[in-house]
Amino acid sequence: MHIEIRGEAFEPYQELQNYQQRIAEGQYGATAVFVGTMRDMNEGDDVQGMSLEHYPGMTENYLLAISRQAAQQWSLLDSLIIHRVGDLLPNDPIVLVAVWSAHRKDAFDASRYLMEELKSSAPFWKKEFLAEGSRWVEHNTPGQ
Amino acid sequence: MHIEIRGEAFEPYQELQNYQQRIAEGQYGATAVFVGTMRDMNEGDDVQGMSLEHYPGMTENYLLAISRQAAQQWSLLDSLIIHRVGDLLPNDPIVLVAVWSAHRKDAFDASRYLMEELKSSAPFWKKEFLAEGSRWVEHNTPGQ
Amino acid sequence: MTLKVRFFASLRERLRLSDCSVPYEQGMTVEQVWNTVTSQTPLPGNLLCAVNMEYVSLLQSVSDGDEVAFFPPVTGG
Amino acid sequence: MTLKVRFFASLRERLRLSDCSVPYEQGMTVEQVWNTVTSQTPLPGNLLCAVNMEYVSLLQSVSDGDEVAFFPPVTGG
Repeated sequence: MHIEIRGEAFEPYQELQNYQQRIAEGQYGATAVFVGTMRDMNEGDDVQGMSLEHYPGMTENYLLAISRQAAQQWSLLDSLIIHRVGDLLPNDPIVLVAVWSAHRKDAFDASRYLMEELKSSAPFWKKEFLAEGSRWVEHNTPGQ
Repeated sequence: MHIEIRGEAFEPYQELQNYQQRIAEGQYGATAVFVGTMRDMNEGDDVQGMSLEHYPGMTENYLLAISRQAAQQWSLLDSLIIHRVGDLLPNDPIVLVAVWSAHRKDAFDASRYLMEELKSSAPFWKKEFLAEGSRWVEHNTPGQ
Repeated sequence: MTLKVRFFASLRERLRLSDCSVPYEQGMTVEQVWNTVTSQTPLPGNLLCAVNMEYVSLLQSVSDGDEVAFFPPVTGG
Repeated sequence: MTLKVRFFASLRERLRLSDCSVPYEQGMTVEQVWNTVTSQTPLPGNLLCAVNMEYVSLLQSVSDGDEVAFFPPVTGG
């Protein structure tokens, strides 16, 4: 189980290849992954960039708490969350959530749970930069 | 939209990096991925290897049909399915399913739909090799 | 006037038959194809059938030149 | 006898205040901390609050030395 706040751009599939090496071979039959990526459009406006703020300390605590909750609720072998902060450009990965389990039901359920908990309550805030200036994103798109 | 039956081992995260280059940058906000991997144990027995048979022609038709169905049912930018056939060893990737969309609900729903349709009806058959001999797998673990 | 018939996986091994051709008869169903090819072997309970690579029921009628396939429950993914 | 108070994101910009200290008083609630720091600024409808990095309600009482944080709805992921 690992969570990380990342200040620089990251390549999610490279992170997965690296992280997966620590998980016992032959144990996991199912890996469910979600990657959130910055779009160049939101609410009908062109977005040129984004700044992601977080609450250092509380954010890490919260991501660890939901990872532990998922590990209690489902039969998981491992989980990984990486979340960007700082200045992003369109197409930059924002978040990576991955879960490894023996069977797919646990992996699917747990990865979605982690994303919904993260989106609804992890202390991150997005500020978008448009041609006309900047604005704080007020709410997320519903996930379920 | 791409589906592929692969006769040799593949690295799913490398495939994703390569495939994703063809999708328009800045369009996708959500990528949901499932990787099925061969375990070294099934139904309480050590499994040393596996042979995956398919129905050439029908398997490809079926995977394309469910990809098209998913694209009708959800708002997707692209999807990718790669499935191994032939001789596998424990820890070898069996299947990769990935879906790209603007928002996470579509990606989560469509990736799970594709896996459930694939597991329930795509014409693949697993034969396991144990220390004592071989056996055909009779049914899959439920996914929902 | 023939049908191509194919068997897969455990069924192929059990019948020791991968594929064969049988004469087509007007109004023939998938079940009749099974009976002809297997010399009336009892139908396995969980048998799956396809005609021209599309799932069908045992009662489906076939046409001359069709490819008829029989196989056990699938276990991919 | 002080509390550390922090503000984030749009709230930090609107109040032009990132963090500050306020004197702790016995039995103080999170809402009273807000009123003290912001000079009775009306509570935003969708305000979130945390004490020592755990979500709490406005009615939660605080202890000396606590870190109290106020922020708008979160939008990560």
